[in-house]
Amino acid sequence: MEKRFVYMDHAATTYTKPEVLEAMMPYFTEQFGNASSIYTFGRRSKAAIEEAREKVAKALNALPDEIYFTGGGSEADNWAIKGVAFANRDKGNHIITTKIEHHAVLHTCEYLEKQGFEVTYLDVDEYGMINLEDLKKAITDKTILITIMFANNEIGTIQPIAEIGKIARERGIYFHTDAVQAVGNVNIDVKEMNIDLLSLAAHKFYGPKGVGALYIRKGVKIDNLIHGGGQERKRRAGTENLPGIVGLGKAIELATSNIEEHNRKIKSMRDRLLNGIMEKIPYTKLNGHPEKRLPGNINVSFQFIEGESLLLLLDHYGICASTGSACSSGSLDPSHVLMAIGLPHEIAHGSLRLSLGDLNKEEDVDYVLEVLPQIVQRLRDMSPLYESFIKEGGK
Amino acid sequence: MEKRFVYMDHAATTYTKPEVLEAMMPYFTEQFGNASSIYTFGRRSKAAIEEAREKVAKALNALPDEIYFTGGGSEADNWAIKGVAFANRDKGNHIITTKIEHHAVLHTCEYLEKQGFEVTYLDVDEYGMINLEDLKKAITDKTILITIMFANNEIGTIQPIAEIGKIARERGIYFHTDAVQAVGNVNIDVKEMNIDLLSLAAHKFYGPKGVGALYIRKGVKIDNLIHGGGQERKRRAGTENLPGIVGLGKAIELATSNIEEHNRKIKSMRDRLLNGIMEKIPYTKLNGHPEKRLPGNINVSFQFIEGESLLLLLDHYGICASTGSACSSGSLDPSHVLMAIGLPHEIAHGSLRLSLGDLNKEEDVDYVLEVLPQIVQRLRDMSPLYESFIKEGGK
Amino acid sequence: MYSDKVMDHFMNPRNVGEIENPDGVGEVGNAKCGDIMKIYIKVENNRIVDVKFKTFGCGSAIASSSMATELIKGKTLEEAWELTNVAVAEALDGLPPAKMHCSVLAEQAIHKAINDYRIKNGLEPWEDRFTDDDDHHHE
Amino acid sequence: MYSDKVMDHFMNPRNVGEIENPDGVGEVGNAKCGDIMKIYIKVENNRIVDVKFKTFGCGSAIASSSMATELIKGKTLEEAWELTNVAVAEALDGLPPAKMHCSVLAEQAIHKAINDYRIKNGLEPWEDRFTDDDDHHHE
Ligand SMILES: Cc1ncc(COP(=O)(O)O)c(C=O)c1O
Ligand SMILES: Cc1ncc(COP(=O)(O)O)c(C=O)c1O
Repeated sequence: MEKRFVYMDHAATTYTKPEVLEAMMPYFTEQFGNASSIYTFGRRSKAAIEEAREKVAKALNALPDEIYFTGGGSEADNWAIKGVAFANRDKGNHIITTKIEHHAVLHTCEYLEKQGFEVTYLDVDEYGMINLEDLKKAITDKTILITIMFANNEIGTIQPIAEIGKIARERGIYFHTDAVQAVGNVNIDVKEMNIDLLSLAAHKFYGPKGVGALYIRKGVKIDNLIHGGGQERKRRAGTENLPGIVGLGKAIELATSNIEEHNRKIKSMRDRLLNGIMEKIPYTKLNGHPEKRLPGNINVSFQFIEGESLLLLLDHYGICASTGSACSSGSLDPSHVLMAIGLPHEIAHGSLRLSLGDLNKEEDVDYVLEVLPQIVQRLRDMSPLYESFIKEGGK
Repeated sequence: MEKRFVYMDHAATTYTKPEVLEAMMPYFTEQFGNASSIYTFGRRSKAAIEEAREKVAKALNALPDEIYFTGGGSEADNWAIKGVAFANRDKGNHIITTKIEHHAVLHTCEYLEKQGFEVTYLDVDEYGMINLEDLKKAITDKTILITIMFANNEIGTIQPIAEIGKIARERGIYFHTDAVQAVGNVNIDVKEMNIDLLSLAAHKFYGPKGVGALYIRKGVKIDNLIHGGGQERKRRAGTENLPGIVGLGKAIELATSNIEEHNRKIKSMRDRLLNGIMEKIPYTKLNGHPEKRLPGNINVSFQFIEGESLLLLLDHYGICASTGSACSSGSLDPSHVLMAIGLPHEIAHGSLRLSLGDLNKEEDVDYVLEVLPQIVQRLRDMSPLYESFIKEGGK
Repeated sequence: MYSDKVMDHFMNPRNVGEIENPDGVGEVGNAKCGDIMKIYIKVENNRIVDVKFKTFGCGSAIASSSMATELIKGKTLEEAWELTNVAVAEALDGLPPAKMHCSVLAEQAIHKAINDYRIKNGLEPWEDRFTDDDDHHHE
Repeated sequence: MYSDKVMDHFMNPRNVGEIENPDGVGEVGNAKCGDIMKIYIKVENNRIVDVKFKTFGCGSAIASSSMATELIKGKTLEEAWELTNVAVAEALDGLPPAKMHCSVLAEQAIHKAINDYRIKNGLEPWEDRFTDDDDHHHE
């Protein structure tokens, strides 16, 4: 078996596609003019930004004037949530979210709690799905914002966004969705789904790092997060990240131009890998929803072993992956998402996320199916938990 | 006279130098791994970021652990000011700044006023200099932050930063300086100058747009601005802008490696251009400090004409420049900086900023000296103000 | 930002200059706001036989002056009076929203020049649809 | 992140396994926190003649087990008892701060195994410098 480099961490970040980088290139050293300047050289930069804005709008079925570029997904989440919270404080101080949001949402909500807001963190079921009845019950006359992620970054579960949007719209409550993991993997229509605000980040769909966008429906009352110059129609200050924005535009165009075909390919590799893992490795559990999940996402827990050591061994074989184990992040507790779907600590510690994407080939699947079972067995052979389990007759 | 392309708007933004872009290139499509991941491929990205951090630290005489990367200069300003204000509210609610700050500082201060903070906006003299006695007098026992820009983006005036730092340190008040225009043009030593926080943006010193940094002295109490993941030692969430950060590191290394030599060259072109303008064009006033100014900055006001039309004509001749006229920004009032140094509205409307930098050659100076006097005369010939002035005998 | 028409009239403004002994002069705007427009007319048989302008202001102020003077040249005073700022802006293929006030200035300057002529000739000045808001011509 | 020594002991752990009929066994940690370390010793003439371990945990937990077992092999019980977590970490060319607790686990597991041997042999157990804080071994 020859050692390969297998990147199965697309959910963490993707490479910037050569076509995207090519589109960006003129805007570094040549067409670098400030988009706010009135001379021709600046207006050309402006035109490039507006073209990118149109592409983002098209991908979401929004209007170009509803798209605001940011420095990334986290900034977009922070802006949406803090911006709406502070601008609508006179209407109420209650926010509804879930227990499985990304930290960019969760920590923002926790910060708002310190500022006098009240936050309901909805439970999810064993698959990571929220319950719409729970959501309805959580709404009070002080609720000003519902923020629920489109698709989960760890377990891949996709929420019933259109239904949530409908509930929010009927009650006159703003609905923000963190779609950082969804763009390019799921069809998104902000109008049809009644989404008021939506965050995205280019580096999750083969665009560059350090640039994202926030969709803000026309009419939504929101404060600025970054004050200063009049860029982004006076809503997000700072000299525009011209090449980054152009890259985001190109990347979203590519990523949303043929979602079905793209997903079919990724999903077929993913399913073969998942089935192979479940077949070859006993005492393995799939985390997340069996069907309503991102096409490239696998999240499994291997009993009796710990995730960080698994990642290190995978790395030794050239495989890039991720885990929800605490030991990998240096924190005390395993992933809040795995806890929220009810996994016991030791099962959460043994989790592995493989996220497939455009860098993967069928050979990668073969390779992982060859390497992973050996590695898991090797760690189990070292594990006192496995020893007891076997001694007790593998109950 | 052959038409040239002459870029004299380096203070607005610079091109990304080819060496900088080259340093960034591997981090888009090849070495794109997430810097927070534990596999080798991610750790290499981490190492590249830490190398950039060391370069920034070295340029400022700070420690690497005191450097935090951001999405630009405006974000750094917002973070420094809001972060210190909210984290130290128990100590006081008073902030001191100046009337000539960039909007990223001014509008942030205005926002804080709405949140119950009190802000003193110091006056400046006709050259744009603050008065240290005014500063001392403005300090109260509620003062928690002094934020004064290192060098002004419009008129180029450089403040007595070390003296301000000394005053602030003696009184135990945090001192932030917006050094977005200063980096690469002025020697900066945060330790010697007693600077507690300092903002910078890569695209002002031949690095990429969309990335900046905030220096936060060890021990400074500051809240986060962007909450979320544990990046940047838990202080600035968001997947790191890997190529951007690498570019910033390379750019600051280049820009600060030979400031004296670089400035001598830029300054000599600038002085020749300025002297030529003053000689050839009557009724012209230099704005800003005659000596204590950025090496590439020229800011002049031409009586009887308006800046936007001047820019359009310059653009016609391929010259990129900037003005403090209201008409260029679409706002009612001319630049707050020109107002603060006491210019009457009509003189402020007739201002022109030429900011020289590495894209300029001596031929550019010749060209501007040929074109500009003609253009100014052409506009004056159209101006009813000039007409009256001449009729009244050119008093 | 600006249409080609605006740029053409800015780069090659028509009717720039003064008229010696004009029959009417109208000056509006002020230096504080960044625009002053001064229009000179020569009137024969109730018709504007010559018109010149001088303008201190931005590109669209100059283009609006140029276009407005073109549009009233050869017209009767009544016809010239009917020229609205919107017509000036349309003739320029549009102006950015923040610059519409420039076309308003042009209309006002023409009205002022015509009324100046009327007053000089002992006629009642016509009533302007704008109140005299020179100091606040920006919207 | 990890030193080459840590990676070597993680990739090629020494003394992995069980001892049939061990003279002493020590198990510390718990699955909730993500680390369990189990050490088996064979004692002859007050000397550790064989030692094996099984570990559920991260890379540094496995490397610490491997290094610690190497360091006590062939040592007297008194010598083995003196092995501190810092010595284990140093022998590994250091551990990341967040991972120092893994070396603590190794020290504790050895102490537990030695005391298990002492108790089985009717001897007084030695006193550990740690209180029994298995549930909170993370710092
Ligand atoms: C003095 C000063 N501060 C702050 C900024 C804001 O930086 P950025 O536009 O990169 O956010 C600028 C430039 O625009 C500036 O010149
Ligand atoms: C669901 C989700 N939200 C938000 C983010 C934050 O995006 P960024 O790291 O680009 O700021 C991420 C990725 O890190 C994510 O997966």
